[in-house]
Formats: sequence, C-alpha cells, structure tokens
Amino acid sequence: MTLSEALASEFPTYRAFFMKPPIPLLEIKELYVNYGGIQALQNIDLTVNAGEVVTLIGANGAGKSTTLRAISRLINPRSGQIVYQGRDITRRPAHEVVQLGIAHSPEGRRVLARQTVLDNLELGAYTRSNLAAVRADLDRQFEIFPRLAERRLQLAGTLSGGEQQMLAIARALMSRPKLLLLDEPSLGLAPAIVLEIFSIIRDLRATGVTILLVEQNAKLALERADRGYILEAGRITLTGQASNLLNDDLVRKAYLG
Amino acid sequence: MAGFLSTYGFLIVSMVMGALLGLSLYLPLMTGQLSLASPGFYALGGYIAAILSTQVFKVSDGLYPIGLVLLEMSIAGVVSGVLGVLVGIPALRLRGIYLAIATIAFVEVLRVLSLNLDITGGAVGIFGIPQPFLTPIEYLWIVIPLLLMSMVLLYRLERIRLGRAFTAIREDELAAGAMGIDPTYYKVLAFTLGAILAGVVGAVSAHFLNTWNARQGTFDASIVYLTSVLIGGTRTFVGPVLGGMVFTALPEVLRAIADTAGLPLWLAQFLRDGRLIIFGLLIVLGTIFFPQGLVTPDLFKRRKDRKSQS
Amino acid sequence: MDITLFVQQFLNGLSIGSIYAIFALGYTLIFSILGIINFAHGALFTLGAYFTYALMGEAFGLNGLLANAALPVKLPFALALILGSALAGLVGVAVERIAFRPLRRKRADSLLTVVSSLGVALVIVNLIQYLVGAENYTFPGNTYGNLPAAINFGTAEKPIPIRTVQVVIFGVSVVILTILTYFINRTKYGKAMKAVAEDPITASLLGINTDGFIVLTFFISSFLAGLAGTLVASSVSIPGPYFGIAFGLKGLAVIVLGGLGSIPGAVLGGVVIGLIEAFVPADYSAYKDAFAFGILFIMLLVRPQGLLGRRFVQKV
Amino acid sequence: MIDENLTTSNPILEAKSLNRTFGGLVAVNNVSFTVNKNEIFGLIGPNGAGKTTLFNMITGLIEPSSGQMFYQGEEISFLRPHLIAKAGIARTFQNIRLFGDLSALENVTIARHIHTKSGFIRGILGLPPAPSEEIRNKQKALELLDLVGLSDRAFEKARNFPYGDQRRLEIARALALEPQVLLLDEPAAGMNPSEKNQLSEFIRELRSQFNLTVILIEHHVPLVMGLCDRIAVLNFGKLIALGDPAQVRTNPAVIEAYLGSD
Amino acid sequence: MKKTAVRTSALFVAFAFLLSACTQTNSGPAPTTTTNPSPTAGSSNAIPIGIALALTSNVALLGQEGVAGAKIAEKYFNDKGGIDGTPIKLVIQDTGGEEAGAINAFQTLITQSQVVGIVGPTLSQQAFSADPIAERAKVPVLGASNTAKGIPEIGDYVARVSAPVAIVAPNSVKAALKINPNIKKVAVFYAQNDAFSKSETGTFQETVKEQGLDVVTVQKFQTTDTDFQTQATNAINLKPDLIIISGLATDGGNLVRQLRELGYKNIIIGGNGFNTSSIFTVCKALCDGVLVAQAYSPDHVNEINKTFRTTYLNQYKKEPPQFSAQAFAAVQVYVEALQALDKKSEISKLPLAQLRTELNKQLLAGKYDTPLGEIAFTPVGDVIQKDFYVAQLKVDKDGNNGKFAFLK
Repeated sequence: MTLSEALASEFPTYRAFFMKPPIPLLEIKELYVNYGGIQALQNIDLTVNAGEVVTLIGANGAGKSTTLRAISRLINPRSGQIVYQGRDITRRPAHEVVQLGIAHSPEGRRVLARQTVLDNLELGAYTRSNLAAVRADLDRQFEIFPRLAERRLQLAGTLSGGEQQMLAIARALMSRPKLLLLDEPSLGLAPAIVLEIFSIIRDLRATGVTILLVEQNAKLALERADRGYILEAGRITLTGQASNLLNDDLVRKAYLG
Repeated sequence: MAGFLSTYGFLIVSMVMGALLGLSLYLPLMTGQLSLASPGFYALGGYIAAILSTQVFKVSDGLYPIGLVLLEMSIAGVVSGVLGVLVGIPALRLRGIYLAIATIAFVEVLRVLSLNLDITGGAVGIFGIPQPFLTPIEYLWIVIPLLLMSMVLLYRLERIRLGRAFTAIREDELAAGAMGIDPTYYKVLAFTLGAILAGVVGAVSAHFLNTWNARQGTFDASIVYLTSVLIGGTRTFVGPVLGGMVFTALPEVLRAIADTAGLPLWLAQFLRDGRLIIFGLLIVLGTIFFPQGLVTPDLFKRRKDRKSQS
Repeated sequence: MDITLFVQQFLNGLSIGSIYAIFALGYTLIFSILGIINFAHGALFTLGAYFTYALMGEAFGLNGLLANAALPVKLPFALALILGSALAGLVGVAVERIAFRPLRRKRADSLLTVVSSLGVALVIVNLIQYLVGAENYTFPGNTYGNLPAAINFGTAEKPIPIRTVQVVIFGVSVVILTILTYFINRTKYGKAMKAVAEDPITASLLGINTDGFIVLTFFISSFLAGLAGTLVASSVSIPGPYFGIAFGLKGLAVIVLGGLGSIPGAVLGGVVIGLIEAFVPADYSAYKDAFAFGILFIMLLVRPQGLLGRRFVQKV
Repeated sequence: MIDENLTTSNPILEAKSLNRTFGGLVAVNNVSFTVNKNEIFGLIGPNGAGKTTLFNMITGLIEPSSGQMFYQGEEISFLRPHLIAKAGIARTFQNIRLFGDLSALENVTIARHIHTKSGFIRGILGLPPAPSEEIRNKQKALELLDLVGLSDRAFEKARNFPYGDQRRLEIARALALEPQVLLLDEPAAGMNPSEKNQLSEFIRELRSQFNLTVILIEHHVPLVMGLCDRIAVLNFGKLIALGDPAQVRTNPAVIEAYLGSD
Repeated sequence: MKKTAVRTSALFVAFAFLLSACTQTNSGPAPTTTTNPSPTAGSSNAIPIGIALALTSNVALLGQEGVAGAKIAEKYFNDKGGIDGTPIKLVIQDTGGEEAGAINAFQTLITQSQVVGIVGPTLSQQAFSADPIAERAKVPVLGASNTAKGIPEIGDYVARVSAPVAIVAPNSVKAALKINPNIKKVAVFYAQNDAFSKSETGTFQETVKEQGLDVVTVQKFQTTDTDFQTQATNAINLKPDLIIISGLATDGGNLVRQLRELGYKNIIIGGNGFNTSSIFTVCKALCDGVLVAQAYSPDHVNEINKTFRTTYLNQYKKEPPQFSAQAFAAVQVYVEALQALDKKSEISKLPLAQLRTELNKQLLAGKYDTPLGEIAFTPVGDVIQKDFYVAQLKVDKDGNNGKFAFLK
C-alpha cells in the first residue's frame, strides 16, 4: 500500500481533495460465481467509490445477495477479481475482510438468536481492540437505535423483525466499517420501520460510510442511492445514476410496478 | 483349488455374510436413516438358531438337517421383523445422529440382556451348535442363494414405486410427504427389512461359528459394517455388497500380504500387528475422498442413459 | 433404606458420575460447536493418560515397539498432567486437520464425519497398542502425595468412605465446569465461540476466524479429554489401549441425557447416570449398563434434546 | 374482519380462523378465507407476513395452533402431509425442494406414487399390474416434462438445472399428483420479465387443461394483479384485504403495508 | 442393459476372490515364519506347530504372554536337538479377540501352514468356535488358556493343558482358612461378561458352602468396568472376613485396589485371572497379601521350570506368568509326543493326516514333566495336573517389585 493510498483510506478528506480521480473503494472485475451446477453470477463488473451509496436491484435469485456474499468472502468466485482499497481480496478469508473494514449485514438479518442484544453488538466489534472506543460506539448505537437500548439484555431471538434488522445494522456498524454491505434491510418490515431504517441509512452516509445496498423495494432504494445496478439472472443489464434509473421505462416496468 | 477353498472357505462365506450384513444396514439407509441396529438383530437371530438347534430340535447324530436351518432362519426373520416394527415405529421419528445413538442404545440393551439371561447361556454363550455341513465352504449353499435373492430383490426394489418412495424420503423427507408418500410407513418398512435380513444372517452365522455369545453383534460390529457400507457406496446396493466383502476380507488379506516372502521384517510386522491401524486409516481416507462410497449409481447410469436415449 | 447406606450410595453415585461428567465435558463441547459426535474423544482420553504416564518417566512394557522405553525425565504428577493433556490437545488439533476439516470444507454429511472420527479412534487405539502393547499401566503410588486413600464422610462406627481420588475428580469436574461456563458466557472469545456454534457464517461476517475457533475448540476438548483420562487413570489405572472406548459409549448416554451440546448438561447427565448406577440394587447390578442405555433410548424418544438441551426446529 | 360477500356457492378450500404461533411469535393470526373451485387465488404480503406458514398449514407440514381447514367440505386441519397430497392438494416450495440427486424424470415419476397401487410383492416380482403401471407412469411423467418444456433434459440431475427450470420441474412434479388444488410458492422468483409473462400464460393454461384451482404466493405485483381472480393480502400474520385485483390495489391498508404510498 | 449392475457386481465378487487367491500364491509354499526365528527355523523340513493366540484386540495381553512362553519352548527344544534332529517351527497366527478371527487363524494353520497341531486359542469362547474346525479336520488342538467347562468335550482332537477352574479354585479357600480359621462371612465378586470368571465363581461359591462358610453377597461386574466403588462399599458394609474375586487381572486388580483404599482389611482371594505379573502393575502395593490359586508357580522345583524361569527372567526381566508357562507346556507336550511317536515310526515318512491322528493319540497317552509340574490327560483330553499352588502376592512398599510367594 502506498502512502497516498494509506492516507486516502484513513482520511476521506485527503482523498476528496488531493487525489483525482478518486480510486474506487471497491472494484469488482469480471466476476463469475457458480452455485452447485448453476451460474449464479456472470461477468459482473461493479465499482463503489468512497462515500457513495450504490444499490443493486433485481428479482429474487438474480444474484444480488450472491454479489454481496462474494465480496464478504462467504462464497468463492469461480473467476474474476474483487479489489478493495487497491488490494486484491478475492481469496482472503471472510474474517480478514472484516478487519479490512468491510461489514456485511446479511440477508435474513442472522442475528445470534441465543445471545443478548448487548453480546451481539459487542461481537460486532470483535475485530477491534480499543475498548474505550468500542464502548463509545456502543453508546452511539443505542442512541441511533433507542429500541435496542431498551432491550440490551434480551436474547436477540426474542426481538421483533424490525428490531432484529436494527440490531443487524447496528452490529455491522460496531466494526466501524469503511464499506457497509446491506442486504434487504427492509425485508418483511412494516413501512413505518422501513422509512426509519432508510433515514438511518441516509444518516450513515453523512458520516462517511460507503454503502452497497441490496433492496427489494427498488423505488425506495433508488431514491436514496447515488448509483444503481440492475441485475437479471446473474448479469448486470443496466447501470447508471440512481435518478436516471428511476426514470427509465424498462426499470419502471420491471421493478417499480 | 481344493486347498485354497479349505483355507479360505471360511473367509469366503464370511465375506458373503459381510455383504448381507452390509445390505441390512443399507436398507434403512435407502430412506436416509442411519441405523446401527443391524448387529442387534443379527445377535438375536443367532440366539434363536442356537437355542432352537441345541435345545428344541436336538438332532442327535450326523449332520444337522438343512431344512431345520432354513426353518430357524425363517423364525429368526419373523421375530426380527416383529421386533423391528416395534422398535422402528418409535425410533424412526428420530433423525441423523439421534437415530444412530438410539439404535446403539438398543444394541447395547440387547447385549446386556443376552449376557445375563439363562437361556442365552450368559457370558459363555451357547456352544456345540450342530453342523449342517462338513466344511465351512459348503455354507455357500445357503448364503449365496440368500445373497443373490437379496440382490435381486434390491435390484428390483430400486426400480419400482417402493424404491422410489425410499429414495424420495432419503433425498427430502418433507418433499416426499408433499408428494403423497407416507415417510413413517416406508422408513419403518426399510428398517424392518434390514432387521429381517440381519436376523436371518445371524441364524446362519450361529451354525457357521459353532458357538454364539454376547460378543456377537456388538457396537464394534456396527462400526465395521457401517464402514463397509459407507465406503462401498450408499447409493446402490452394489456398494454395500462390495464393501461388506472387501472389509470382511481385508484383515485376512493384510495377514496374507504380511506372509509374503521378501517383505522387510518391519513391514510384515506392521501388516500383521498394525492391521487395525491400516483399517482405521482406510476409513478416514475413504470418507474424505469417496464420500458417496466407491460404487455410485453414476458408474452404471452413464452407460444406461445413453442407451435408453438412443 | 438405611440412611448411612443411602448417603454412601449417593456419594458413590456422585463419584461415578463425576468421572462420566469429566469425560463428557470435552465430548459435548465439540458437539456444541460443530454439531458432530467426535468418536475419537475416547481415544484422546486414553492417549492423555499414556502421555502423562510417559512424562512421569515410567517405563513401558515389553510387547510394543517401544518395549521398555522410558523418557529420561521424571516430571512430578501435576506438571506431567498438564503437559500430557496439552499433548493430547495437540493430537486433537491434528485430528481436526486430518479427519474433520477436509469433510467440513466439502460440506459433507455430518454422519460421514462421525465415521471418520471412528476411523481416527481405531488408528489411535491400535497405534498405542502397536507402540506400547496391551498391558495395563498404573501411576506411581505417590501420585497424590501423602493424601489418605479414602476420606470418611461418615462416623467411625458407620463409615462412609469415598476414595480421595474420586473427591479430587469431582472437584476438578466442578472447577472445569465453572471455568468453561465462565469462559463461554463471560469472555469475548467465549462469546465468539458461541457465535461460531450458532452460526459460523454470521460469525465470520463479524471478523471471527471460525476455523481458528474450531481448532481452539478441538484443543480445549482434547485437552480436557487428556486431563480426564489421566485423572481417571490415576483412579483406576490404565487398563489398556481400549480404556477410553468403553467410556465413549457411556459418555454418549451421558451427553444425550444431559442434552447434546449442553455443557452443564454433560455434568448433570453424568451425575444422573452415576446415581442411577449406584442405586441399581446389587442383585441387578449386572443390568447396570442396560439401565443407562435403556434410559438413553427412552430419553431420545421422549425428549431428544435431553434434560438441558435446546430443541432444534427444522425450517421449512 | 373482512366482509365475505364474495363467497360463491362453489368453495373448494376453506380456512376458518387459523392461528399459528412459534414460541410466542404469532405467524398467522386469525385468518379466514375461502377459495373457490377453478379460481386463481393470490396471496401477497411482505416477507414474514405468514404466507408460507399458511401454505405449510394447508399442506399439513405444520399444524394450526387453532382454527380449522376444510377441503371439499372435509376437515383437513390435522391430516399428515401425505394424506393431504393424496386428497388432491399439491404444492411447490419457495426454496425449491427437488430431489436434487435424481433425474428430472425420476423426480416426476416419484410423484406418481399415489396413482400407483402395486405394493411390495407385486412390485418386486414384477407381477401384473405392476409392469404396465410402471410403463404408464413413465409415459405420464414424460408427458408432464414435455408440458413444462423439459423433456429433452429428462435424464439430467435436477440439481444441475438452472433456477427457472427447477421451478418448472417442481410444477411438473406437483402436477404428477393430478391435484385438484395446486399451491405455488413464489413460482416467478428468479425469472426475468418475459419469462414471468410466459409463466402467467402457462398457469392459466394449466387451470383450463387440468381443471385446477391455483393458489399462489408471489411478490411480483404486476404478475399477481394480471393473473389472479382474487387476492388475499397478509401483513404480520393478519389478513388485511381480500378481493379482486382492483379492490386490493386501491385498498389503503394494502398500499400502506405493501405497495408503498407514492 | 439391466444386466450391467449384476455383471459388475459379479465382477467385483470375482475380484475379491482373486485378491485372496493372489495373496495366497504370493506367499508361496514357504509357510509363515515366526517373528523371532530360531536358528534352525529356516530349514524346510522343520515340523510346524501352530500357535493361534490373540496378538491384537483387548485380550492381546493374554495372547502375548502365551506367545512369549511358546517361543521360549521353541528355542529350548530346538537347542536340545528337536525331534531326533529335526527342529520344530512355530507358526504364529493372530486370532484377535473375535470368534471369526480364531476360525480364520485355525483354517490358515491347518490347510496353508500344514501344522501337525495347534496351541490355542486364547479365549474359551473362541475355542468353542474354532476347535470344532480342527476337530473336523482331525488336527490336534491343545488349549493353553481355555478353562471353561466343556472344552475337551468338543471332540477327540481337543485337549488342554490349562487346568479347569473347578480343580484349582478350592485350594486357595483352604489356604485362606489356614491363615485365619475364624472366617465366617464371605463376599464374592465376579466378572459376569467373562465366561471363565463366571464358571470359576460357581466353583468358589460351592467350595465356600462346602467349608461351611456363609456367602453374604455376590457382586457382579464387567471386565470392562473400572470403577467398583458401589460394589465395593456394598460388600464392605456387610463386614466380610474374606472376599473372593473372579475376574481378569486389570479389573480384578483394580477391584482389589479400591477395596483396600475403601478400608477393607481382611483376606482377599483372587481367581485364576490374577495369575499374571501384570496384576502388580494395577494394584501395586495394595495387592500385597492377595491369595491366588495357581496352576503354575515360578517356584516349582524341577529342571525344566528352572530353565524356563531363568530364560524368561533374562528376556523379560520379570517372573514368568502362568499363561506363558502353560503355552510352554503345550509346546512341550507336542514336542515330547512327537519324539515318542518318532521312536515308534519315523514321523518324516508319515503322511500329514496320519501324523496328526497318531500325534493326537500319542499326546493323550503320555506323561509330561513340564514347568507346571507333572501333567497327563484324561481320555477326553482334560489335563491331569499333579501340583497346584497357592501363592500370596508379595509387593514391596513402593509397589514396584512384586512376586508370587509360594504357600505350602
């Protein structure tokens, strides 16, 4: 890692002012993933720049979650490259990727149902050793998600769906990620809570966290994102500024009902 | 050839019986149920034959009539079958490792009972079991037809409605239920067929071994047959047959290899005394490199499909 | 029942149970993390006892490859115990590498892993026999220094003797239970371990090195196996390479009764089976094992998750 | 409560105050509805609303905590899955539960189980009518594969099929039961828009060809609106709307919970 | 197309057969060599004697002791010129602990190694299984450690040098009464999964009753048990004056140790299973004083025992156990019977079948002065042993050196 890269990764301002063009935070090149006998992803090229919110739109089974799972290294690509902050992480083990600053709030929330809310959050900061900073972040999460504060000693499995989703996001934030992968944060949630969660996403963006968002609710996602990619049957069929996609006829027809 | 047969006659018959016991474990496995109960039914069948032939039928001199052996086999089969249903109905609600443990417990309970009851001769067991044949190799007259029958039965089974129901349950019990297949019924059926087969083989085995005691059909035996099935192959009956034979013969083969002239002394020594180490290594390597066993249906299928398509 | 006799049998039950418990602790730990029964646990238990024996500088017998061999060192029991258990732990780690990890990588059926672990058990047991023969070995008489052979929990007229070593084992099981419970429920690494147990995928998303924790689990489990093996051997000698195998089967009953994967369950299950065995009337003592396995069988049918286990719900 | 004035005289499936809880969590909360014969009935709602739980209750995979279910006038609330299948209710699964190691043909042939009568002895010995039954089954299975357009891949392992083909194969398998009622759990998931259109067409064809009643769970709103005769909307386990597409589309509760307000 | 599977499996069967056939041809005519060949063993005309004992499994210890004794005998008699100049040669086959293993070993010895007779197998249960094989093949078998009832009765070709329990056991009870005439209450322990222990305890209990003593409790255990706290305290509570244990060395030794640790102070009698020096490694100093009736004593005074004992001591650095002595005696019976036979008609000229039959007749007829003392056989083949011994275990304080001290 060069000095400028290091500076860029540590100080977003440095990157913003001194480095042009901005190096992408995450770059996926010609990614292919096979699931069993099926080609789940084919020739995916995708870029996420620092500070952006990028969303992936597509039908069930189109490969959105698979893309996130490939980035957080839960699955092995057949070929292609995943480059994060200029380094190739295509073959790194999942837990090292977390240390590099990528957090993944997975599909279906996957909170640790048998542990308390507090334990879940503390495990979110597993990779960090500065206990004081972790404590401060913990308080911050409870500020953002006051419902979690109320239930801090409750087992995560007993939370409602919306609360679990909040816990999943808060837990991901506990690792102080540079890149947050959010998989269907609105899944199964009441509209009011969905809006709440999306306002949190907006707040997060303001703090400089880069977000790659997978969302079923295409409209909401595109409204909140800078850019978007449309996935169909494992391929990227369309990409562009979110506002342009929102107004695209084909997209409207297929995903915005 | 005569020399070969009299040296290895016992082993050859043992191999066939190993194949049969492999099949008895394979039957429940066809529905995806790992049952280690076969040795229990094997032991039960053996006791039935031992008690009948030494205390009930009591043929004084000369060779024991084969007809009576067949009768014992039938009785052993019926009793094992009934017990199989009785144990199977409650036990088969369990899955995976829980079923395996439950059947281990069943075998252990049977073992302790046979060790303590008077009728089973306690620890000494029952000895002086009469012989229907002069030499061990002649037992092939019983076990080969039994094996062929079982193989034909399984060959047919794998191709009809019943076998398809078994396979469906193995692949996905829940989906099978949604297809109108009663999983409980077929699981118990497969378990019971395995029990009957094990019981019948036990009955032959009691005569074959001359004696019967609580050391027959224990947990250790379960492991050997389980290994032979898993490594032989769990997807077609050919696997357990092959596996049962090879794993029964393996200790003796290693023993014979150890006797080969010209081997370094340490190697011969290792082959002789370290047989079980080799056996264990084979188990580990087999499960890692041949998780579906050595014989898979694909071996046969590829050709078959091509033919039926053309 | 006469009260003295009752107390005697109760304490006997606890002491037998503590042996089962100490065996079962490591056994159940693996299940709680990986969801598999490690049949090699009994073999590692045996191995630990042999390691400690060797580290104490005692000589081996004549029937193995290492006939009459003895290490040049003579460690005191406590030190040999720790080192011997640690060696067993390392063997456990090797076992994980060789026999478990490849199967996990292939996402193989957990039953295959069970079979593989049986293969490992067979190898270890027979390797021991090949190397040091089938003889029994006993630790030197002064293993526990000058402690009396038995402690009387009754009066002089109505003695209720319990062997000191049993009391030690009981104490050690309680200490291990406490430490394990504290480690798992109170420390960061324990919680991470629980996370690996509950959902390895989520755990790796939190930056937890799941493979590392699995190795750690195997080390702890095998360390405990070795420790338990040595302690039990100090009570009853090492009767031969098959020593731990009998415990393996009984241990299965113990952990299923307590609840597969439940650590307090292992101790509870051990104590319950110990007590049941102690209270089997003398005339029926021959059926002792049948009781244990009969209870196991019934338990599985009635409450497969065991006394303290959690029920698994299959997702449709 | 929903006004049930649309009930016609021809109900085939009837749910009466169905409830199901999972350890304190109410998955299905007092749901009642009636499905008419030959109807295409849609079930929509956010994830976790209880749609699949409802399917599982209809097909006997889980028992209702309370309430009743009637099929052709007979109670089926506590029947085991295979008996419900036998009675004429077939389904597909959200997460596709094919017999992955078996060929497409075998998958469909297995589902002919209830239409084959020869038992153990006849089957093994190949006595009549077993052989002719076997041949008939195979023909029937091939016909069904042809119907879903998979006959050229009949001998391939199901797990090697692409996603969309697996969904089609699951439908063929369910049809092999010759059901009266077909339950489809997200049949269009993973299909592209043109495939989705084809699927709509196909489901309509099926209905007329086999005289079926179809109940389907689907997220893709245009498909549901275009295909279904009536639609039930679930949210947090409760039935919040029931009616024809036009009624549902304009129902404010539905817009708030599911369709989203603009 | 349907035939494919059948054909393939047939092929596999054939392959499996072939495999065993090949290995047989590989081994060729040269029969199995012992693991410790004696100087003359290489010569082709050596007379093969089969040793079928357990070298593996959980009874390996007993088998290994037997093999040690037999090997000493092989060397001893070959050094003395064998059978009129022709050496004997042991062919050792592992029986494992299973019945099938014993049968396989017997088969191999009989047909492949062409032995004149067999010593073995280790366990009585194995004998019930394997001896009929030898009987049918008309090959003499000498049991060296089979003590259960009914072994010689298996057939004409089956005999044993191991005295059955009924004869040995009572001696130790008498010895105990000699030490303490006030014995009244007796507690009996036995390993219920061991055929031998089970029949031995019967004899013990009869003897106790004959002596007018009172059996206050019978406690059962298993040879695989390790913890005897419950049984031990059960018995100690009844305050017995004598405890009689029938078990094998490891479990029996453990039981002794736990009885002592729990405070039992009176006399303990151990059964025949205690007849091995490995008992000392189990209970160490706590074994001290245990009485054991023996079919063999290292202290027995005769020439052959002196040589045997010295050789064993030199080689293994401990006193020879009973099973070694019995295996030695079994080999000796074969050697001396062969010698006697050779004097009548030259054995090298006899066809093997006839040699085996003649040898069987001859060995039953003879008298032998063995390390066990003088032995002969009943017509059915049971051993008639002149001397029995009662030994008391003597162990020094630190438990490292133990020996069987002779009582007379």
